[in-house]
Amino acid sequence: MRFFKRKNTKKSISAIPSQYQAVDPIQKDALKTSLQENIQTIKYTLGASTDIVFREIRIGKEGSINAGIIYTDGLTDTTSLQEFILETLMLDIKEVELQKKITTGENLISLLKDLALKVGEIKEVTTLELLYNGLLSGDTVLLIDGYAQGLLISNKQWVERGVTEPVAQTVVRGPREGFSENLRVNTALIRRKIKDPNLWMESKIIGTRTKTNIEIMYINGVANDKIVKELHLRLDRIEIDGILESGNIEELIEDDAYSPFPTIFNTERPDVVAAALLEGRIAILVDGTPFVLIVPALFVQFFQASEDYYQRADISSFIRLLRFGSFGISLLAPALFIAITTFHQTMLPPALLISLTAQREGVPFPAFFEALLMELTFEILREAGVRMPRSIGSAMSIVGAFVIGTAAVEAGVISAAMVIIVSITAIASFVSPTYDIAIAVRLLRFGFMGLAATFGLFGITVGLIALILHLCSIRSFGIPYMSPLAPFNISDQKDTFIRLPKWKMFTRPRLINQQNIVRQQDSTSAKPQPPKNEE
Amino acid sequence: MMRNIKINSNQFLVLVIFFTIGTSILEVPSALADKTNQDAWITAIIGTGIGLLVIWFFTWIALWFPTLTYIQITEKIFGKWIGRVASLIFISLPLLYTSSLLFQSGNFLNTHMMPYTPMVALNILMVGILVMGVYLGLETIARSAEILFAFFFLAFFVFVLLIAPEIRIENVQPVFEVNLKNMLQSSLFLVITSSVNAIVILMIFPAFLNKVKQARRSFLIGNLIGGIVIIIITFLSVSVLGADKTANEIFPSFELAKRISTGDFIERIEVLMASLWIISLYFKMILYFYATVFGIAQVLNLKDYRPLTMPLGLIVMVLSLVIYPNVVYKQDMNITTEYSFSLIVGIFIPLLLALIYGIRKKSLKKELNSSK
Amino acid sequence: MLKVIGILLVAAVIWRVEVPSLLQKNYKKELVVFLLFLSIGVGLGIVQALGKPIPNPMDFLTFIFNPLNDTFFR
Amino acid sequence: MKRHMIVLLILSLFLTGCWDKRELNELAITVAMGIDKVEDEFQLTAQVVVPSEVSMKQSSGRSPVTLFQAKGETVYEALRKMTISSPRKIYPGHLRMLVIGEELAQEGIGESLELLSRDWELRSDFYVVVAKDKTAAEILNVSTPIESIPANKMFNTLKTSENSWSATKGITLDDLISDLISDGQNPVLSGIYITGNEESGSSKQNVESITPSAQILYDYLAVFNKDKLVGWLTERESIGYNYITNSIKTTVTSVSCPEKGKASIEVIQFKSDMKGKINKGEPEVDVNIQVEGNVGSVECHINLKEPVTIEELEKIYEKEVKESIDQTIETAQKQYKTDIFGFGQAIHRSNPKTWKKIKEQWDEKFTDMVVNVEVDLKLRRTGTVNKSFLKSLQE
Repeated sequence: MRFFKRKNTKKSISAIPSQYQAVDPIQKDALKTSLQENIQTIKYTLGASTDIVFREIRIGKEGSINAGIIYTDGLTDTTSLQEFILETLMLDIKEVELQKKITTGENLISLLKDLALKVGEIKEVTTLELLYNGLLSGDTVLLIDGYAQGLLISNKQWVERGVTEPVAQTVVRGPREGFSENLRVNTALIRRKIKDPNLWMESKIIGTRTKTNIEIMYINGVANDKIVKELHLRLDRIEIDGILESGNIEELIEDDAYSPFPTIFNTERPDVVAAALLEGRIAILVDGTPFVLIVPALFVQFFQASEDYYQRADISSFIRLLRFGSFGISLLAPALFIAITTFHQTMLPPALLISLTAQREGVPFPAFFEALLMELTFEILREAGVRMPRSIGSAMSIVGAFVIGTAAVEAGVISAAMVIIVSITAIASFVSPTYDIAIAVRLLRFGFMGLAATFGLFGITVGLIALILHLCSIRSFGIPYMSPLAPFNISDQKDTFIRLPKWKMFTRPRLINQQNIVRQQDSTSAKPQPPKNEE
Repeated sequence: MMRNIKINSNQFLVLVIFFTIGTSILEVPSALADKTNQDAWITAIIGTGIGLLVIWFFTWIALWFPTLTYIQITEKIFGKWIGRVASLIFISLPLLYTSSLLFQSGNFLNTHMMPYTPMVALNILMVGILVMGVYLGLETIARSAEILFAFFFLAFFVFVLLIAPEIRIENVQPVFEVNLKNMLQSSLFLVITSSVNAIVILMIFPAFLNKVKQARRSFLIGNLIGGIVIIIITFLSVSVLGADKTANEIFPSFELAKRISTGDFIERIEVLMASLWIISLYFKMILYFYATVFGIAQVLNLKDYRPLTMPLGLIVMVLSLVIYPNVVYKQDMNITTEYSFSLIVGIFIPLLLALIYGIRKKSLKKELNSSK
Repeated sequence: MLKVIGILLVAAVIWRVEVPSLLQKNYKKELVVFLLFLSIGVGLGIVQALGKPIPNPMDFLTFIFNPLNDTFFR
Repeated sequence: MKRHMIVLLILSLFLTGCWDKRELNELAITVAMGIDKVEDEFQLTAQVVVPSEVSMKQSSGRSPVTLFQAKGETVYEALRKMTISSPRKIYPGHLRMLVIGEELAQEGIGESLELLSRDWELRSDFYVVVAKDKTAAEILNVSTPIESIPANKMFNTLKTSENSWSATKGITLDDLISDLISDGQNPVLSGIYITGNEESGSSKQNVESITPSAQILYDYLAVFNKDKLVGWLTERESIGYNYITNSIKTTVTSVSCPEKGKASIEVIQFKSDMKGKINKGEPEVDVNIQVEGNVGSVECHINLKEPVTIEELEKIYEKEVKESIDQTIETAQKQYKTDIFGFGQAIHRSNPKTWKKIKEQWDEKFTDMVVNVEVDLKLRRTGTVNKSFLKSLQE
């Protein structure tokens, strides 16, 4: 409610940042000319952190120039440090008369950078803040006595997971690669799919403490400029100490914070991101997580699996309809069961009514409570299954199946029909291709059960109207969430409930993309045509 | 005052269809069959025709000032004070009819599905989503109408298909037994519920539409489609149930749904059909309620109508409980006082408006030009 | 009595939701109209909850339109 | 947004009254109801299912249904009074059969049906039948083989016999009421009666022997004048009735062969058209019946290979059916004086103006109106064989 909302916003504007400014350890002052002084400052600021290595060397023919090398152990590639930095400085340029050059007025730092160091990415820094940023993200710092400048030499390397098959979104047909935790690897995976110069990336650093790298990626000219601008605005508004996962970003920039429905899509599949970029959407990559965010995300998007586009169109359409159906089942099945068996018994066929009644003889709970109990049990089981170590998981599912399926019914505590309903609901909820939309339903289901238990089908109808009103009221980055269903758009129906063959998709989704709508220029040549039979 | 809200003509079409079908789908067959027996469906056709004329008249009025709502038009033409009085009379119509429909939805549920649930409880739930819808604004209402419209028509189509085998053509014979005068008289019920009351839509049309010319067509087509639905329902009621039973049932189309029995399997689905009527009822109700809330805000020149939504929801709720002490009273009111009220607000005042507009046309044009 | 408390509770919720934002935006007129309608609503609600009769607007209209009704619709 | 969700949630919490909630095991599922008139009061008998006995798993061998009875001045009162003896509330939503006692039927069934048409819970798709020579309670008291629930047995028997024999007619409450309220049409209902020893009919042993000692059977049609029972049609007349009112689906009719013996014709397609007209100021009705059939069996010596034989058979059939129809009409006109065929409606449909004039004296007009019956049979097939083996037997 607004009551809470307002208080929070006030706090986030005024109180939090000032608190951080007070304790902020990073001084923005510039580097000094004295090497010793610089090293002392750095040592002081970083505390006695044992993973920071300070190495003082002397370089030049005369060995008269004092230099300091600082790096973070574990984040820096020590081999390349030795080969390309230490060796260069201490051996290769031994014969160069550096002292002379200095006196002729040349800047030694630029000199080293331009002539000596055999490393790809080198930056000059003059402030301590930038120095810390580089140092703590794995760069090697080179300081030279007498210069209020330093070099950030990029030779990051740390242990990481390679590109593996995505776990959360599996396919039968389609690329097997998934994003990893490394931002650069992830951008590379996308770049490899779209070799368009218009594929632009803009980076940001968010999190006052974590300094997490974030890339905004879109195809210039295809993506809607307004949405790009809006996204920048929202990202710039974030003032928080840490971003650990893209989920953090998602919560901070989404449109409707209280809605159970996700308004930002996430995926760990590069092909999904590439497809989204081609449709004119915008991807947000966050360092340290394989989950990439895609905006704007619409309701129907959560029912589209990447595989839909790799399989034949007809079967994909069928499967997609199946998903929408399952969504309905997993949302409404227990509620409908409650409504029909406790309010509208007339709806049941006579034989079914009698058999259901016979099952219920001796069941001590009202149907609503019975359903609640079973649904909760199932939720507990599911959660337990996710958190348990894999080896215990199978044991648990046996216990669960036995307790719910057999024992409860045998004991007459639960009617067999209810077990069937709960199982159907559970299975239906596993069908949805994205996890986010499946969990949105989990909570709503209980609401519907409550409505059904008080008002029967009328309650469910009212609940559905309220749900649809809600869905129609939210937007994702200015795009109505329910589009292209509402506002209805006939040309976008080609990829909503059904998927038309690729050669029929001439245009990009209309609302997301307004300037560059055409995907395939020639509509006649798109359709595959066998060569004329010449006999 | 939230001027940037615009809905497109498709959404408007859907809203008009829902408004036209609204309660009519439940009540019209019975009202028409009461006097014109098996010719009720012809009466429905006549009613729809007259209704279209009425709608055309409304759009004609509305298009004098394509950026103003009906209340603003009234004030412009009648002048500030008389205009306000006329507007208040106008607003009392949707206010009263929101409560009336609320009573009807509660009454329908009480009669056919849940006789022991107090009507207050049912109405509270309904008012809950009414307030929610109006609060979220016209765009949201229009969009959800689009989605629910798909459900509605799919189910309606299935409904017609399933009930078609039960048609006994003897039930509608002899055709044209009733004379035209009786038909015209009976069709008044349909004309009033579906078309004359649609004057409240002038609170949306044309001010909130992005393409006014197209929207005018939508208005007429929507009314026509709604009318066709009612004609179909009336025809089905009479041909399946028979004229006498249709006239005698309070909600004949519910009785109709009870007759569905295809292959001994698809049967007993009347409760599902009832959900559809709840949906169409809801949209008619919300259009009335929106007109009420928005109208009051506009007469009083408020910057935002939203704060009024919940208090008015409360008022409408209470009114729905007192407005009709019983069903018989309601049915009597439907064809006497509500006729008069609707005709005064929906026909007489607009005609007056047209008269004065004709007289003051030139000065008004000047005024409008100078304000630009 | 329980019903009255319920109505007051609902009124309190409505108040809580609307008044602060109206005050914040400095909408004076809106606030006055809002309070007027809220009190009408609460008043009617309480009278209804206590089982006292509320004048029926339909009866009033019937009174006005009676001559019209009698000539045309009866 | 959130606000509304919360408001809705709070509301629904407030409202957890569950006024209309009924758990399945709080219902006494009533599958058949009987109404009798006993000493100026209505006696209501409800046949209620014992669910645990019907489902396979838990049955303990007791009777699958049980009867509850109550009397009251109105049917509704009796229905509610039944809770004196029934542990659960009578739930009539799945009613299959309504049995009306003959005595009550003679006095008039209108009053007792009024409740049933008004009650929200009843779906009016159950069959209404009249208990012949018995009270409704006695009929409902017989246990039945194959279908363990007697009401289902009655329902299904009526349905099958209506479809394949056509001497009965399943009339639902809807049909009955629309017949009752419309001018120029009076209702008929199927009759039901018990053969054998009805004393032992209610006990379990009744179904344990191969030949049940008491059995429920359908007798033909009960004729009503308005809502009062006035008499019964014979089997032949009942079929005749169904011929006229186009309510035959399939049936088998035996016809006499040109020489001695019988043949039977199986009706597979049937259409009967009723047209009213005014001839010299007097109402007349044409009934035009078109039948397609097969030769079902030949128990006489005719040569089915001759086309002439088929023609001959057709002629005989047409004549005999016409006779039986004429007889039905005569019975209705002369004996019972009630328009059960809806001839009045036919006149209404074709000549609404004249109908208005003669509506009031329709009962008299009906008794001496002219009905022209046309029967047209087309024999299509002769089954799987050509010539009957009886023929070779003879030779």
